[in-house]
Amino acid sequence: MIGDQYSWGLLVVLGSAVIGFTALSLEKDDLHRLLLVDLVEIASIGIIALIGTDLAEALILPGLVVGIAEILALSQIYLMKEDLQDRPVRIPAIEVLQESPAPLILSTILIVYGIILSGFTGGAVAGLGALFFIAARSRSEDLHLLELASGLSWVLWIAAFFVFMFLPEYWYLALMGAAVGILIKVITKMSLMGVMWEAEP
Amino acid sequence: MIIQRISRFISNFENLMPIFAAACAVLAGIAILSLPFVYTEDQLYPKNIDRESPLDPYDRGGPPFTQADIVLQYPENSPTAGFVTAYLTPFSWALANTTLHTGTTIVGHPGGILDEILYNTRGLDTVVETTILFIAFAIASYIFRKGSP
Amino acid sequence: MTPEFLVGLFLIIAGTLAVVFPRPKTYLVRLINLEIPAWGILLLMLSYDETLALITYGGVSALTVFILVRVLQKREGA
Amino acid sequence: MIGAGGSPLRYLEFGDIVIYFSPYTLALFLLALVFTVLVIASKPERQLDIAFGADAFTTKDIGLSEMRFRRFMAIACGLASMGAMVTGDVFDFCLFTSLVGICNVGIVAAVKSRHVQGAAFQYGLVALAGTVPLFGGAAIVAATTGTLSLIELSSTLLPAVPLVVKGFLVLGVMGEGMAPFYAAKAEMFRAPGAPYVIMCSLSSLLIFLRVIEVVLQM
Repeated sequence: MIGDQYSWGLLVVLGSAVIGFTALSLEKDDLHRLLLVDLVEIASIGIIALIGTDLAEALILPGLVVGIAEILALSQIYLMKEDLQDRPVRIPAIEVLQESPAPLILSTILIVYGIILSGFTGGAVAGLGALFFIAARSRSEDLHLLELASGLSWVLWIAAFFVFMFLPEYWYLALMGAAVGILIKVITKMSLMGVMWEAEP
Repeated sequence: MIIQRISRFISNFENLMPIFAAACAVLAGIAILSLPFVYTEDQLYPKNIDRESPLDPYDRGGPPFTQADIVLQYPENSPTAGFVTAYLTPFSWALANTTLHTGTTIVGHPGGILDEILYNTRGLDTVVETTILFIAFAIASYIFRKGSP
Repeated sequence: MTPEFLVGLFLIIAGTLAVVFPRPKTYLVRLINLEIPAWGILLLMLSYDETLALITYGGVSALTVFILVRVLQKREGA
Repeated sequence: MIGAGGSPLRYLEFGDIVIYFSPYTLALFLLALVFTVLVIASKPERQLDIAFGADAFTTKDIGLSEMRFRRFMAIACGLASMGAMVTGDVFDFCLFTSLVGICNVGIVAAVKSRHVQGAAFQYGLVALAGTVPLFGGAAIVAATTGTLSLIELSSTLLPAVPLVVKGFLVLGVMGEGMAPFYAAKAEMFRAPGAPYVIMCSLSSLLIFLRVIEVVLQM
């Protein structure tokens, strides 16, 4: 069943890639280029999704993470290159965001659901919650502490990986370590983004 | 003469992205012309969907703490593959017994087919990928901090 | 072919065109139009029952918007 | 199996991802290893500005934190290219390659010069766009043959990988850092700090040599 529609799906996704790349080759403005690169990333996720097995899903997650990580680094390089680093960012002047408990409730829901999910997806969901909270509350957190937490959780995750490979009989321990490690790692990375908003009070 | 002009065009790094994008567009166009591609039906980690199961899109079989059958490339390299898939935490076991609609939430927990692939059989992928995340954030936060001394 | 699959494919193509030819051509319009092909991909994943990838994609695309809006604000802001 | 790079001497298993050392990949691996050790051991050069007409020169001042950061990136880049040299899985190879790409961006992005930063941004854009043919190619390989392992792919029983998909992989690797996109790196070479900048070009040379073996194997 997947085989019948594979080529049709590929036709459309590759077609969108052709259009996106053509636009990219004609674009002159740097920020527009960044947005268009984001567009062609979508096409690559589409090609992976068309495999349609569990493997496809396991390949989509790394693909997504690579994309967002590089976009973050590039946006920062762009700001430095254009000398826009020191400009203040204002929180969108929406009343809901500033005075009400709405961000608190929303981020709590996201963080709780993310921790229940745990693992990779949970990290992204909970991280979104944390990011939303920090960005809305215009609070500056300690960058070093977050980086330390993320580094430690990375070590936890690597240790779990080696348990899986060399001491397979302790798979249960390794599973818990990996799931928690990657959860903390992704959350802290996403919160770092929130800190970078550095909104003026 | 022409080579000189080409090399001068290439050596301006502003023109780098257009050249690469054009090459990608041409190659994707050729790929479209060479469709259809074969789709091999016996894939690794295939899906089987059981709409009646409480683990709905991710029910890959087996009671907890027994080894489930999953199709991997080198079964001899991962002797414990299949245990992770079948494992349910007590919380998710309770969820599975109450409702039919939390399959994805349950599989998001430690345990489940994706954890099997991401952590166990294809763990090296995830190591590399978290490293990419780490490096990219290191670049971003280094530049960010340099801007505000 | 399920309806989700077909609608997803249609949204991908339509969204790509919307991003490539935004009107008016500003950064913000492009950014908003980027949501259309993203929805197409979400429907594509739904048709293959890839729900965890779907949730992750939802989270990640929201984060991308955060990052890009930050850049836009710095650029457009005084 | 007898691949394009000779028959493997030794396997190292990580679940489904099997790392193998054939004479070809082993040679590339050792090259990357030696250079990474060099980067760890060596002291960075100082760039000199010579004032014309006078018998004087000034040393460009580079901050300690910048040097440390770039050294960290160069070591990470070396490790990533070592991984890319020996991995026996197409998708894993793609991930290692994009890690090399982002490390290269990091090495130059830390430099405080407007011109170098512009080059780093453009190169970063290409590296990001390069992941599209790279991951897309790997995904099509998985769909058409049903496997990602290079050892399986070298057998003749599987359906052939379409030629254009091999092109995707090569183009993706080019995007992550190889000629003709190499020209931009000449701009990057204005960045001071010799061993780190050389790491950029060496790593892209190595991944390009490896992708040839990968493509021939399929």
